[in-house]
Amino acid sequence: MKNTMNDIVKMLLFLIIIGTFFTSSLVLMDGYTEPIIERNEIIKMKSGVLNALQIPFTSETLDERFSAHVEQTEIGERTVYVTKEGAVAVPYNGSGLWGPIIGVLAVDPETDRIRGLTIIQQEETPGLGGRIAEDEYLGQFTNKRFSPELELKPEGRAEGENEIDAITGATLSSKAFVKILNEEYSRYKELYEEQS
Amino acid sequence: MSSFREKLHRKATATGLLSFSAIFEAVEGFIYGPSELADGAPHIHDHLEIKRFMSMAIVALLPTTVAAVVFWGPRVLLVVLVSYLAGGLVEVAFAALRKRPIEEGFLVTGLIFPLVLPPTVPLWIVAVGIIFGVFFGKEVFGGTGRNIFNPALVGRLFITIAFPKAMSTSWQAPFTDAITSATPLSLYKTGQEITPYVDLLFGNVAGSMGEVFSIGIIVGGIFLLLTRVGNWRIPVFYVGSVFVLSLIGNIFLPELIAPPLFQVLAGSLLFGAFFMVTDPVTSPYNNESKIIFGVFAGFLTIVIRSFSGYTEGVMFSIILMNALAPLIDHFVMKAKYKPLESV
Amino acid sequence: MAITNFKETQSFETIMNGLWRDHPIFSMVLGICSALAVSNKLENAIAMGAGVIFVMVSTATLISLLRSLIPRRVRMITYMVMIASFVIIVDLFLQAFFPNISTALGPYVGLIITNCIIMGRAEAFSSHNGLGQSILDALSNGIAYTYTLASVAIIREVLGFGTLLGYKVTPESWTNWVVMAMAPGAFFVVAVIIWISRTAAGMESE
Amino acid sequence: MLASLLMVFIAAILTHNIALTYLLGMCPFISLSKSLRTASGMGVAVVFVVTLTAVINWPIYNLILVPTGTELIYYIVFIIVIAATVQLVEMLMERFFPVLQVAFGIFLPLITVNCMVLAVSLFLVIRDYSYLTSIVFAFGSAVGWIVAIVIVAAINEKLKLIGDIPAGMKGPGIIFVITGTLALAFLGFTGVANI
Amino acid sequence: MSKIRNSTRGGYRFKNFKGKPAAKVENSTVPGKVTIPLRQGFGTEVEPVVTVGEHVSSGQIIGRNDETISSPVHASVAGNVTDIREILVAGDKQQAIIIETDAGFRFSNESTSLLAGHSSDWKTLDSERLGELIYLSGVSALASGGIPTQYRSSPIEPMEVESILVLGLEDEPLSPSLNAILPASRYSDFLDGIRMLKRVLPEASAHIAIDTAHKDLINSLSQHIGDEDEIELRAVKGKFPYSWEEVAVPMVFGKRVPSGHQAVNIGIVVVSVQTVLHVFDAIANGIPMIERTIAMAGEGFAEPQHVRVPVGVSIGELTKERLVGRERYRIVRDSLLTGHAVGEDEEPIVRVSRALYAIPELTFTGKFSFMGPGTDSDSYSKTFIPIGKKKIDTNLHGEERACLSCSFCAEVCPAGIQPNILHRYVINELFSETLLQFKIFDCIECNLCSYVCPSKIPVANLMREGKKRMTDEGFSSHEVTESHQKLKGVQ
Ligand SMILES: Cc1cc2nc3c(=O)[nH]c(=O)nc-3n(C[C@H](O)[C@H](O)[C@H](O)COP(=O)(O)O)c2cc1C
Ligand SMILES: Cc1cc2nc3c(=O)[nH]c(=O)nc-3n(C[C@H](O)[C@H](O)[C@H](O)COP(=O)(O)O)c2cc1C
Ligand SMILES: Cc1cc2nc3c(=O)[nH]c(=O)nc-3n(C[C@H](O)[C@H](O)[C@H](O)COP(=O)(O)O)c2cc1C
Ligand SMILES: Cc1cc2nc3c(=O)[nH]c(=O)nc-3n(C[C@H](O)[C@H](O)[C@H](O)CO)c2cc1C
Ligand code: SF4
Ligand code: SF4
Ligand code: SF4
Ligand code: SF4
Ligand code: FES
Repeated sequence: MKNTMNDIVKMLLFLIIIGTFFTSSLVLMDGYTEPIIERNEIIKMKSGVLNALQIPFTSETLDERFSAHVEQTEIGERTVYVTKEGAVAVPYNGSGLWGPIIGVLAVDPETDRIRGLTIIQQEETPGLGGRIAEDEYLGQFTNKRFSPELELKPEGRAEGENEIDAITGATLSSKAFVKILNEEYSRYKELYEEQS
Repeated sequence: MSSFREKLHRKATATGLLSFSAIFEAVEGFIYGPSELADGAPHIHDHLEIKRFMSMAIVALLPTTVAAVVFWGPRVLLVVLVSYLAGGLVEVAFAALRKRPIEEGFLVTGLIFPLVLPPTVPLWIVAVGIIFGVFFGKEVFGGTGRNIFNPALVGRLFITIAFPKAMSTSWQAPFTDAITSATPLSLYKTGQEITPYVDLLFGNVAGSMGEVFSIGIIVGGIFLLLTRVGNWRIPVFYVGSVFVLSLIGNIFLPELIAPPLFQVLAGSLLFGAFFMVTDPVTSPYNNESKIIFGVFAGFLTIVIRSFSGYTEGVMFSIILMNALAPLIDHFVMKAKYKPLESV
Repeated sequence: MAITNFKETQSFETIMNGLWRDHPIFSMVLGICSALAVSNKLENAIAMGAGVIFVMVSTATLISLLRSLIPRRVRMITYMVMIASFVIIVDLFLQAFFPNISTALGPYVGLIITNCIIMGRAEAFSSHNGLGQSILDALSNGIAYTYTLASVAIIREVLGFGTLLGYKVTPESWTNWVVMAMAPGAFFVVAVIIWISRTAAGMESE
Repeated sequence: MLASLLMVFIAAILTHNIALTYLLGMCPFISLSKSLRTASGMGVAVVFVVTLTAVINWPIYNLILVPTGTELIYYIVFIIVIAATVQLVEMLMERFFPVLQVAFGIFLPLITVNCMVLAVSLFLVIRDYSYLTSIVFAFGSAVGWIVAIVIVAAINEKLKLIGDIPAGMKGPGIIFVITGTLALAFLGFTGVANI
Repeated sequence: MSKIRNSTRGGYRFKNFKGKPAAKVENSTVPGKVTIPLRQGFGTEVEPVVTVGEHVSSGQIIGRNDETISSPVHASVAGNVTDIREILVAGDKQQAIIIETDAGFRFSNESTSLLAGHSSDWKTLDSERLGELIYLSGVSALASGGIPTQYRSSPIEPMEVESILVLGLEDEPLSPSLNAILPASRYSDFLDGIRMLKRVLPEASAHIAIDTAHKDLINSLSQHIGDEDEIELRAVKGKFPYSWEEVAVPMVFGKRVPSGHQAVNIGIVVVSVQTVLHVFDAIANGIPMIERTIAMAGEGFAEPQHVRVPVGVSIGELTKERLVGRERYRIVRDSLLTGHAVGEDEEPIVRVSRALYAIPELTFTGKFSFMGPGTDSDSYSKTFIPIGKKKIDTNLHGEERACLSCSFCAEVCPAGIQPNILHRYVINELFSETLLQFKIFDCIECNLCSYVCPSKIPVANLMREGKKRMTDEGFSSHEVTESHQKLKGVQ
């Protein structure tokens, strides 16, 4: 009886000590990394926005450029980034073929014309659907118009100003991507029109 | 004549090189035929041997092979040659290293494989595919008769996934040089366009080399079934279930599911039904299982053709059913043979 | 200290067992999930391997130090808490300093916790052995895990991306084998490596 | 709603199969796929535990950890929940379903260190699923795992009869080849359903 | 009256072979000596009742044991007993009595000791007497489970017999011809023989199954059968092995013979057409079982035909004059599928012999033989174009290969089991309950699976091996059925 009591006390004591030890080391670690991780997130977001708006920057000039050109505003529930020239950078996310696709789309809301766009995160098959994140592919979006929305055409067939080339062999990823853009933009556009 | 045979035999056994003796044995058996006698009862044997068994499959493939050569020129023969050489290398290497006879089943695999490739396929991809198929589809299981998956299809599947661009974007209609990305099935997928049935029958469409000439496939296929080399159950139920399911599906979802006759004639359904699901090794043992196999394969073909990103429903469904075959057999055997009553 | 002497020491035994004889992946078939999942690029494999080595060595150190103190009944849960804590540290570290690799590895970093090798070595070795031996054992097992991961990753990255650690190593005309970047490619490469290593070791399974 | 739940379920089995696409739960997969009996036994145990842990972990994460700002330790919490769940299931089964206990009780302890159980819980958090979706996803993933292991086990049983596998390839080697081919074949479902 | 009933499963029709025996019967010459084994047909080995040096007459009982289940054996010639020793018959060691024939002995009813009490007016004889004649003539040993009489000629009693089945099928390749065994002149004897059997086995119904190839015979017989006879006549496809009771009984009666047992155990006596004629000869003419009509078929014989031979004649003596050449041919007893190759020419003909086959030992089948049209090739598959008579020889016609699961063996298996699966369990030595469940013991060892296998796998041998190993491992070969208690003649 005494023995078991002893055991239990020992066990509890042990657990408490171990628990405290690990909790405190984790808290320490967390405290140390948290600002860095937060900073990483901010860098990711800011560079995404600048990239989409095609504003050149380096890692040193990131913050300065960002505050010089961009202003963060809320529209409805959404956070968007507006430039002085009237362009707006809208973060979007939606589901691709294999996982979420997250990025920033820069448009001129008056003309529905795309200024540029970036993908921050995607999980499509590298070399296949993964090619949607390559500059070569994203480049074709610049100056296309949501009129009324983007349309996907087989590779090499996109001619009109709302037509986008698909990636052969990854039609499904391109389809999903264009669908995300269309949906996110029309949602933003609604808010935009309500506001103005 | 028989002295030449003896010389061959002596050479074969004298050469220390195992691979040569395996090849010599194969050549000897090929030319001179069997010399073994029955050892005890039964004293007599059926005249059918594996060489002839496999030859029948090749004979059945001839109409569509010839059509492919006519349609796309002598390059087709080059593709077949590469397939035989590259795959044969693996087969011979394994036979030599593992001291097993060279089995004739490879002759069918080596011909079926090129026939399910696009006519523009680069030769190196042919080699990669057949080597992969023979190696991972067959030899690792112990060789002919011991494999689970259809080796030709394993090779085809691998290169389809590995080289999507080469495998699914450069099709060519017969007698043309123009590269198109539109096979009848993808035309339906993108715009519900039905290729004329006459074109589908005579092969005037873009597609894999061996799959377009439907008439030749049907003739060869019926020959295969009538000789009993191919068991009729799987093909009949496979094609039947594709027909019935698409008949029903087409009523409810016409924008996704093509009409039945189109489903049967377009793509490689007939080729798969007559030459691939009939592969005795990779189909189930029981007659009941064969019927289930056929029906399920039909279902999967329709699902994949209609709802997935691929049009190669036949290829995927057959490999999937190869994988399911042992399980189906397991349940059929369980149902067929009641467990022993404990006494 | 002559080399022959070293060969007879227990340390040598421990190292050889970890590195080759009881190779965690090939002979015991443990910890394969992450080996398959994150071995499509060499950098991921190395990061994962480093993470595993870190967690293993840290846990081994703690467990072997505390081995007489840990009450038997809460043994497993203690190991788990320790392992999980170290994994969190690795996770935070990657997020802070290698955000790209962190994204690429995704949830697989967390899965180090359940990597059977770590729990297995903790239970089988560190809980009965002294500090030095335990660290050696953890190190050699971790290195074995890492070199395996790396060898799978080298094949997959070269065939699948035409690169090694991101540098192009294949000719211009090279066509990437997309399948190698995906799950099935991992299975086949691991199968071949297992085949070669088992044949080399003359090992008969069962 | 129902349709999207169905989609998640189908996706978890066919297109995002936990074993064939994410390569998780492989250790028991390799060692228990040699016979149909062990495979299905472990499969049933996995379904129980995976679904149950998702049911428990989701509220713990979203209703306790997030509000208190202690997401940091979710690994620790999850792994303890899993260990406890396994214990609980074992005890309940012993008490109420001794027959089941005999059939697959021995598989339960193996599950604690099975990465797929933890992975499913992590996916729930990463993908920000609703409670219902989480449960469907967890159940679907477990079913997908059973489907894969049972197919491979049946193939292995057949290979005992017909195979002549090279020595170095026996056991794990051939299971990898089979699973690899199966994974290739499952790619055929790509696009049928999305997660 | 006649009805065609096809089997629902298995079997294979052998037809159109070179070397088929002509439908005529020649009498053989008198042998210089005969070797009479003490066990011929059903039953245990009997005791010699003569001694070396004793003179015996033809037809005299020389071996008999009324205590065991057996039937007597007879001297087939008159002469001196020169030896009683162990010999080999179809691979089986047993005692035999050797008799040197008297000079000047001729076969005739006068030179034979006929059975006492026989009568051509058999209807006046009572059933006891009929049973006695059947037993004393040795004919009772000709059925696979014996013909029950008041003697111990069968494990069951005459009253226990529910049915008699007479089989006239030509299901073997080069089978003896029904036309030779049963010429038109003997139709009435044949039917009388059946009537006699019905008298001996009073509870039994009678059934005749004749090969569908013999439409004429069926028609003629049906005209001879009176309604009062209550004999059912039916046509059955001559697929191999439909003449085996394990296959014929289910086909005709719709009930199976439990594995490990015989048809008599379920009350059915199965006999051949020739046996019925022997019954008639014994009862009406008093002739004991001393001669037998066998087919001598195959290309090895200059003139394939039927020969009436005395029991005990050596195969060497019998075939000497008739063979084209001994070396190049294999001589096989009774069945090309299940029979024994004759090693020593000393082996005697016994009273259950049916045929001798001489077929070429062919080592060279021709260059590229697998590619030819195969105008003379037999195959279960339809991959040949046989337009003439088909050749028959001992060549394997192929090299051994891995099993392809073509399922041909399962399709032909008359037992309805699946040798395509079962043989793999045996190869891999997986002996367990599973094999019992998959009914390995139902295999009747007909060897048809080995015949059809394109991979030339000795499937049937593997099945046999499997049954043996299963028995060794303690699994019972005998089917446990609910009807076990009802089985007849079983302790
Ligand atoms: C392993 C694998 C990964 C794939 N990944 C993608 C992908 O990331 N994006 C995509 O659109 N399609 C992907 N696919 C689908 C195929 O490429 C499919 O052929 C394509 O979606 C059909 O489009 P197509 O009409 O351009 O050929 C993948 C297929 C496989 C087998
Ligand atoms: C194309 C084709 C289709 C056939 N379809 C059937 C069928 O649907 N049903 C059937 O009983 N036999 C069918 N047969 C005939 C079988 O080949 C034949 O009856 C079979 O070999 C008998 O085998 P079993 O008695 O072992 O089943 C078909 C044959 C061919 C060539
Ligand atoms: C398209 C097709 C369908 C056939 N269907 C059947 C059938 O349903 N039943 C059948 O017995 N024979 C059918 N036959 C004929 C058989 O193929 C042929 O009679 C068979 O191979 C002979 O088998 P058997 O000897 O078992 O009768 C069919 C033939 C063809 C070409
Ligand atoms: C009717 C028939 C169909 C066959 N089909 C295929 C096939 O689709 N793919 C293949 O690789 N081999 C095929 N073979 C050849 C052979 O069965 C194959 O090499 C084995 O699968 C190897 O074990 C076929 C053989 C026959 C007789
Ligand atoms: S020997 Fe046995 S298994 Fe083979 S066919 Fe005859 S009964 Fe069937
Ligand atoms: S006949 Fe021969 S090859 Fe065909 S399934 Fe039977 S054993 Fe196998
Ligand atoms: S093999 Fe042996 S046990 Fe089986 S049936 Fe024949 S004699 Fe009986
Ligand atoms: S009791 Fe046994 S040995 Fe005798 S007949 Fe029955 S099963 Fe056979
Ligand atoms: S690492 Fe995934 S189960 Fe072991």
